[in-house]
Amino acid sequence: QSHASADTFIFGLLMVGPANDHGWSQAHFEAGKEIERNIPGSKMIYIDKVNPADRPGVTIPFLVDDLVSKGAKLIIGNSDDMTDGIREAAILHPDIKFIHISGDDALNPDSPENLSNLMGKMEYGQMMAGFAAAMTTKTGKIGYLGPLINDETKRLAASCFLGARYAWTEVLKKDPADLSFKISWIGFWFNIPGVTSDPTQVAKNFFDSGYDVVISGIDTTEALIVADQKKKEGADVAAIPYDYEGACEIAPDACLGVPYFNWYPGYSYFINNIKNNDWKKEWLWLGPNWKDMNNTKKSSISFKNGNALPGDVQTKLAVFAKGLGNESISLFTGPLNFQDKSIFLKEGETATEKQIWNLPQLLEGMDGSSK
Amino acid sequence: MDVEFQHISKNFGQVQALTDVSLTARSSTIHGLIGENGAGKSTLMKILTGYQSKSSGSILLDGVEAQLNNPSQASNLGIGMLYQEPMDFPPLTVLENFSLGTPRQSRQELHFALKTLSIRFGFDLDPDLPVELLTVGERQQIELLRLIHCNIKVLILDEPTTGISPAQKEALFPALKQLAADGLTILLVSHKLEEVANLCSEVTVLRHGKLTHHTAAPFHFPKLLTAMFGFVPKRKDKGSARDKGSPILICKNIEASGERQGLHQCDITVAEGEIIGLAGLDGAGQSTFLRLAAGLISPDQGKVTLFNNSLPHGAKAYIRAQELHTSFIPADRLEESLFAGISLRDHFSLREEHGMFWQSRTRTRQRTEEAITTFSIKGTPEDLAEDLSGGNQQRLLLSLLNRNSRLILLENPTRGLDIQSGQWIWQHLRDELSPDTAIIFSSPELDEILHYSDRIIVFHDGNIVLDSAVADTSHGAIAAAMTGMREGTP
Amino acid sequence: MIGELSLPMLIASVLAASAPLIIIALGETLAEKSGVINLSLDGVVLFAAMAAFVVAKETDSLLLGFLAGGCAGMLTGVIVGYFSIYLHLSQVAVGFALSLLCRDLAYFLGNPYSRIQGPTMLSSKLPFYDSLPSSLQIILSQPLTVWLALLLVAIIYYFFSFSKAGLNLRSVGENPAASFARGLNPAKIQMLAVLGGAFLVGIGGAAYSLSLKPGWGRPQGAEGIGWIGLALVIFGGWNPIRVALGATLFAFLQVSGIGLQDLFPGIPSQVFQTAPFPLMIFTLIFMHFSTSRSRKQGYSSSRLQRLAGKLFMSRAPKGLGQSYRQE
Amino acid sequence: MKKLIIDILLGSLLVFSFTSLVLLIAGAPVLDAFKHIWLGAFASSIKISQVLSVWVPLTLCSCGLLFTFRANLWNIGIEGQVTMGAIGAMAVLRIPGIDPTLTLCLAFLTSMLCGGAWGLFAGLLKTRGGVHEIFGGLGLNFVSQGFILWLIFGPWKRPGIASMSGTELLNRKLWLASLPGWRVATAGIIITITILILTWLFLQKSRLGLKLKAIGQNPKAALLYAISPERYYLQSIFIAGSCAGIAGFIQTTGVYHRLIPSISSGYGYLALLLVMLSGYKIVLIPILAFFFASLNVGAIQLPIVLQLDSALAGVIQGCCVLCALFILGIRHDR
Ligand SMILES: Nc1ncnc2c1ncn2[C@@H]1O[C@H](COP(=O)(O)OP(=O)(O)OP(=O)(O)O)[C@@H](O)[C@H]1O
Ligand SMILES: Nc1ncnc2c1ncn2[C@@H]1O[C@H](COP(=O)(O)OP(=O)(O)OP(=O)(O)O)[C@@H](O)[C@H]1O
Ligand SMILES: [Mg+2]
Ligand SMILES: [Mg+2]
Repeated sequence: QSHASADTFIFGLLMVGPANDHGWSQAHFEAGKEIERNIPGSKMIYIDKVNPADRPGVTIPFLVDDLVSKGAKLIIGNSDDMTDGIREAAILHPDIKFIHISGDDALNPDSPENLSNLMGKMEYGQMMAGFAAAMTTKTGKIGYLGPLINDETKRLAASCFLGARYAWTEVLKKDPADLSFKISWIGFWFNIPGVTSDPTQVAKNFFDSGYDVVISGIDTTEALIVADQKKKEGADVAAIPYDYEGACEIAPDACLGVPYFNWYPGYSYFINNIKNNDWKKEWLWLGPNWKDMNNTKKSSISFKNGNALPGDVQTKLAVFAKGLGNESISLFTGPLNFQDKSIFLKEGETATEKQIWNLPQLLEGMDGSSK
Repeated sequence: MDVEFQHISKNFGQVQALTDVSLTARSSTIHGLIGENGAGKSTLMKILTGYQSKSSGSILLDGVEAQLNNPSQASNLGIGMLYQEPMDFPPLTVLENFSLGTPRQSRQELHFALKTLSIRFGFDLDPDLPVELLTVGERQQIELLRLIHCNIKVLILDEPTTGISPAQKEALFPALKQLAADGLTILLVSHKLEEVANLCSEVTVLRHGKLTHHTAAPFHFPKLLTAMFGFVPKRKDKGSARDKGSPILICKNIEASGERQGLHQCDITVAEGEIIGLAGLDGAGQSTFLRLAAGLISPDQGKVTLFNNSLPHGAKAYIRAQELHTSFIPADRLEESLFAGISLRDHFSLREEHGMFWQSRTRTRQRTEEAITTFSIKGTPEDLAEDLSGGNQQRLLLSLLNRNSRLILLENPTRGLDIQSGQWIWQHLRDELSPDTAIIFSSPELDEILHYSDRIIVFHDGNIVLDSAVADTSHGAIAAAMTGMREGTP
Repeated sequence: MIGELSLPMLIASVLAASAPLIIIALGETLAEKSGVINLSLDGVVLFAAMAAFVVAKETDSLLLGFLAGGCAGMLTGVIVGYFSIYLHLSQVAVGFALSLLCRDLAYFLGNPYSRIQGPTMLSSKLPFYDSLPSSLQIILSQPLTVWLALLLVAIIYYFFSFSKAGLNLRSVGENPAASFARGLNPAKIQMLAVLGGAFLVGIGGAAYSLSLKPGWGRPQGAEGIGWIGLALVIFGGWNPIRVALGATLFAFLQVSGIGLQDLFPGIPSQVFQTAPFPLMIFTLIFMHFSTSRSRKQGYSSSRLQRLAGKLFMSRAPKGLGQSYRQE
Repeated sequence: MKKLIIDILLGSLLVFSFTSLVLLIAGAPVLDAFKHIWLGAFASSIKISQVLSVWVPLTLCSCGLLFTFRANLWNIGIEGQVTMGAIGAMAVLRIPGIDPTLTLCLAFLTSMLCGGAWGLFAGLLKTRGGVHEIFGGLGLNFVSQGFILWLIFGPWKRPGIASMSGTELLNRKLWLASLPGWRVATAGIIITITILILTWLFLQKSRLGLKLKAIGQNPKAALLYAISPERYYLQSIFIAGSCAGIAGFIQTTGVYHRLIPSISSGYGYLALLLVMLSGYKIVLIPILAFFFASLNVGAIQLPIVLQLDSALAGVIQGCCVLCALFILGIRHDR
C-alpha cells in the first residue's frame, strides 16, 4: 500500500513519440516495463508524445517537475531534441539523476554531474538492414526514409549503405554502379503535417519511382504500411522498419526484418548504479552482444528477421553478422570517400569511434542531401 | 376564384400597418388597390400570399376560409404575386428565374413556355442572360410570365408597370384583360390612376392602414385623390418668406445610377435660404439626388458644384462636402446613420471631438445633456441608440447635425413620426438655423412638402417632371405629376 | 517530371492525393451554395477520419468505416446547421469553435486506436486493365475513392447546373427571402445542404484514414486540410469543376514538393511542405483582382469572352453567411 | 443577474455532461479525470506558476483580439503574429555584445513591431486585396511557420545540427528572470497586467475604442461620421499583432529560452475561443484565461496518470464556447 517504501524506485520516462508507435518510443517503453518486471520495487511513470507539435506549450523542465513531484529518482529523456530541456531540468534538480538518450552532453566537462548519456550502436543494426535490403532488391534501387539531418542520422544512413554495398559487391558480386541508394529526409523523426514531408507520400514516391526496398530511418512505420499496401496490390516490394523489435507485426508479409534497440541493458546498468550509490556521469554507447544477439538481457542492438526475408538470405545475413562480430568484416575501413569525393578513410585505415560518431557528411555512392 | 378579406389587421411591433380591412375581389375582374406610400397595400397583399402572417382576421377563397401560412400553401391554392420589389435571384439566368417555383419541367419545355409567353406579351428576354444585367422592369416581366405560366387563379400585381415602356404596356394591358376574362382574379396595386382607370372595374383606397374608399367604375379622380392623400390642407402661415441668396449647389446635366431608374439629365440650382421639397414615388430618384449632393455617390456624367467648389469623385467627395458645410441625414436611421449598440453620449463623442485621444466623459456628457433638453429627446446620455423610439432617434440625429451647416439634406425627415414630433422638427429646422441655410428634403407625404417647402421638385422615373415654386402650383398638379400624368389631364 | 517520378506515376500520385480533398471541398461547396459557411471543416475531417478508422477496425468492414466517417461528419453538420440556421448564431463563430473541438475530440477518443493496423482500401484494377498501355495502367489503378471523387464532381456539377433541386438550393443561397416567396422552405433546404455537405466532408476524412494515409495517429496527416478545402471553394469560385481542379493543383504541389527537395538542396525540406498552403491562399488575391476584371467579360456578347470570363469569375452566393428569418 | 447565474449554471451543466459522456465513451473514470486535472493545475505552487506561464501568452493574445473583434474582424492570423513576434525578438537577441537589459528592451519593441506588421499585412490583404481576413490570416500563419522553420534549419541553426528542438539556447543573461521556486517570468506577469490595464483604458476610455466599436457595428454609418473603416481596421489589427508579438517575446525569453518551430503553441487559436467565451468583455478575460490555462496544464496529468490523451482540455474548451453560444442562441430566440 505504501508506495513510498524504502526500496521503491520510481523512474520517469519522457518519450518523444507515442508509447505505442511500433518504433523508437515503444522500444523504450517496453524496456521500462521489462525493468519493472525484473528489478523488484521499481516503478515506471511515463509521459509520451513529448514534442512541441503534440504538446504545444509544454516544456521538459515542466514535465520533470511533475515527475519528480510524483517521486521519480531518475528521469530518462529519449529524444535528441530534449538536449536543452534535460540539461535545464538537471540543473534545477541536482539530486535527481538524468539519462539523456542519444546525446553527448556527458562528454562536455561543464555539463551537470547528474546527467549521463546512453545510446546503442545501431550502426551494426543498420549494416544488417542494408545487407538484407541489397540481398533482396530486384531493381538495385534502395530507398532510405531519413528523418532529419544530423550526425546520428548521417552515420546510421552511412552504415546502412555500407552494409548494402557489402552485400551487393562482396556477396552478390555485382557492379557497385548498379546499386542506387537514395535518401529522402522528411525533416523530423515522425510526421508533423505542414512541417515535415509526409512520410507516406515519400514512401509512395520511392515505390512509384522503382525503388523496391525502402528502409525506414524514422520512428514510425509508414514505409512498412505503404509497402504492405503496394504488396497487396501486386507489387513486389518490401520495407525495413526501425527501432522496435515488434515493428514487423503491423505488416509481417512486407517486412524484411527490423534493426532494433533493446534498452534494458543500459537502463538496468544505470538503475543498479544509482541503487548502489555508484552513479557517475558517463557517456555509454552500447553495442550488440554478438554471441547472443537476440537476448533482451544482454544485447542492446539486434536485427530481427521478417517474413519477407528469404531463407537463404537469412543464412547469409547470419554469416555477415558473425563477420561483423569477430571483426573479420569491418565496413568503416578505407578506402572510403565522402559524398563530395573528399577522402574520409585512406586505404586500410579504420575509422575511430569518434570519427563515426561525428560523421560530417554522407559517403560517396549515396544519393541524398548531406545538409 | 373570389377572394374575400375579412377584418384583416396587422401590426409590426408597435407599427399598425393595417386596421380592420375588409374587401372582396371577384373572379374575372381586375380589382384596383390604391393609396399613398405606406398605406398598407403591399402588406395586405403579402398576407394573401402567406409571405407575411396576419395579426387578426381571416381570408376566404370562394367562401371557404383558407390557411395561408406560407407562400407554398398560397401557391398550391393558386395565388401568385408579383412583388413590388423584385423578388428574384440576380446572378441566376432568366430561364432559371423563370423556372424557380414552377412545377418540374424539362429545360426545353421551359424554354418553349418562356418564348411563347414572351411573344404573347411582347417582351424580349434572352433566356441565358443573368437577371442582374436586366432592368427592374424586365425582371418584373419575367416574374409576371412565370406567374402566368404557373396557371394561377389569383394574380396579385404590386406596381407591375414600373419600368415598362409604353409599347410594352400596350401589350400587357390587353393581356391582363384577357386573363381576367379567362376567369382569373386580378388584384392590381398601383399609384397610377390612369392605369387603374384603364384596367379596373373596382377600386379600393387605403390610407394609413384603413380602408377609406371603395367604388366601382367609372371613377371620379378628385375623389380618389382625396381618399388617397387626405383632404387638401389649407396653406397655413409659413412664417416670413425667406430671401433667396446666391446659388450654393449647382447640378449640371447629371447622369447617375442608383435606386430603380437612376437620374437623368438632372439640372438643379439651389440658392441660399431655399427650402426645397422633393416629391415623387418611392425610388423615383429623390434619394439618389440627395446622396449625390452629399457626395456619397458620384455622378456618371456631369458635375456637382458646392459653394463654387466642384466635388471630387469617389470616397473623398463626402468628406469634402462636409468641409463645405453640407450635412446629410438618411432615412434609414439605424441602418445608415446611427450605431445601434452605442450610447447617445458616445454618438456625440464620435461626432464632435476630432484629433483627441481620450474620450472626455464630462464634456460630452454635458453636451449630450444639453442636446437632450434642447431637442427634447426622451432618453439619458447612457441609453443606447436602439432603445430610442423612432421619433427620438430622429431628434438625436438632428442634434448631431453640424451647427455650421449651410446646406442640409434630409431624406424623409419625419418618417414614422407622429404629427407633433414632425411639427416640432420642422419648427426647429426653420427657426433655429440661420436664415441663409438651404434645406433640401424628400418626403412621401405631399402635405409635408406643400406645407414646409418654398419650392417643389417632382421626380418621376429618374427625371425631373416638375420644378416650381410651391405658390405657383396646385395639389392636384403635383399629385398628377407624381403618378406620371402630365399636367392638364383630369 | 519531378525527381525520379515518371509522368504517369506523377499523375497517378496526384490523382490519388487529390481525391479526398476533392470530396471535402465539394462538400463545402454544397453547403456554401445554400448560403451556409461550414467553417468547422478542419476538425471534422480529423473527427471523421478517426471515427471511420475505429469503426472499420472494429467491424473489419471498409464500407461501414466510410459510412461511419460520413455520419460523424453529418453529426457535426447538425450542430452547424442548427446553430446557424435555426438559432441564427454567427456561422463563423460556431464553425471555428467546432473545428477546434472536433480536432481534440478526435485525438482524445482515437487515442487507443493510434498506430495499429486496420483495413485499408487498395487500388483496384479496372475490368479492361490488362488491355491498356502500361502508362494508362499506372494512371488508372486507383482506389475507389478516386473514382468516387471524380463521379462526385460530375454529379454535383449536374446537380447544380441541371437539376431542379440544385436550382432550388442555389436560389436559397442567393436570396432566401425570394425563395421563401416562391414556396420553398429555405431553412429546410439549407439544413439538407449542410448535412449533405458535412456527410461528404466525413467521407473525405474517411478517405484519409482508410485509403490515402491508412491508419490513425496523432498527427494523422490530414491536419490543415480542412482550411485548404475552405480556401479551395473560394478559389474554385463555387464551381464544382474548378474546385476539383484547385484540389488537384494543391495535391500536385504537395506531391512534387518532395521532389523539389532534390532540386533545391539548400532550402530546408520543411519550407516546401508549408509552401502549398500559403500559395493556395495567395491565389485568392489573384482571384479577387481577376474577378473584378472578368466579371465584365463574363457578360460580354462574344461567346469566347463569356467563356473566358466564366473561367476566372468567382462570386460568393449573395446570401452567404446569413440565415433567413421568416417574418 | 439571476438570469445570468442560471445561464452560467446551465452552461456548466451542459459542458460537464458532454465531457463526462466523452470520458465514458473513452472508458475512463470520469471523476478521477476531473480530479487529476484539478490536481495537475493546483496541487503545488510550482504548478500554479506553470498555469500562470500559460496564462501570460493567452491573456496577451486575448487582449489583442478584443481590439479586432471590436472592429468585427476575425483575426485568425494571431498565431502567425505570435510567431513573428518571437522571430523579431530573436533577431535582436542574437546580436552579440550589447548590454543584456538593453537587448531585452530592444527585443521587446521589435517583437511588438514584427507582430504588428504581420497583422497589418493581413489587414491590407483584406482592405486592398479583397481576401477575407480568415483566409489571409491562415495563409500568413503558414507563411510564418515556413519562415521560422527556414530560420531554425537555415541561417539560425545550431552549430552542427539543425533540429526541430530549435535554435541554440539563449545566454542565461537574456532569460527573463523568475522568482526563486517559481517557473514563470516575473516580467511576463507584469507586462501582461500592464497590457490588460492598457487594453481596458484604450477600449473603454479612448476615442479609438469607441471608433472601433462604431465601425464594428455599422461601417456604413461610420462614413457619415467621417470615420474611415479601412484605417481603423488596420489600426486594430496592428494593435492585436503587437500584443501577440509581445506574447512571442515572452515565449522566447521567458519560457523556451530559444526559438522553436511551434513557439506560438496554439495559444492564438485558444485565445480566439477564449474571447468568444468571454462575450468580448475584458473583465472576464484574465479569469477565463486562467481557467483555460489550468485546463491546459492540468490535462497533462491525464496521459501520466490515466493513460488518456490530454486533448480532453481542448474538448472542454471548445465545448464551453459552443454551450455559451447555444445559450445565447436560445435566449435571443425567445
Ligand atoms: N417588415 C416590416 N417591419 C416593420 N414595419 C413594416 C414592415 N413592412 C411594412 N412595414 C410598415 O407597414 C406600413 C405599410 O407598409 P406597406 O409596405 O404595406 O405600404 P404600401 O402601401 O405598400 O406603400 P408603398 O406605396 O410605398 O409601397 C408602413 O408604415 C411600413 O413602414
Ligand atoms: N428595443 C428597445 N429596448 C428598450 N426600450 C425600447 C426599445 N424600443 C423602444 N423602446 C422604448 O419603448 C418606448 C416606446 O417606443 P416606440 O418606438 O413605440 O415609441 P413611439 O410611440 O413610436 O414614439 P415615436 O413617436 O417617437 O416614434 C420608448 O420609450 C422607447 O424608449
Ligand atoms: Mg408597397
Ligand atoms: Mg415610432
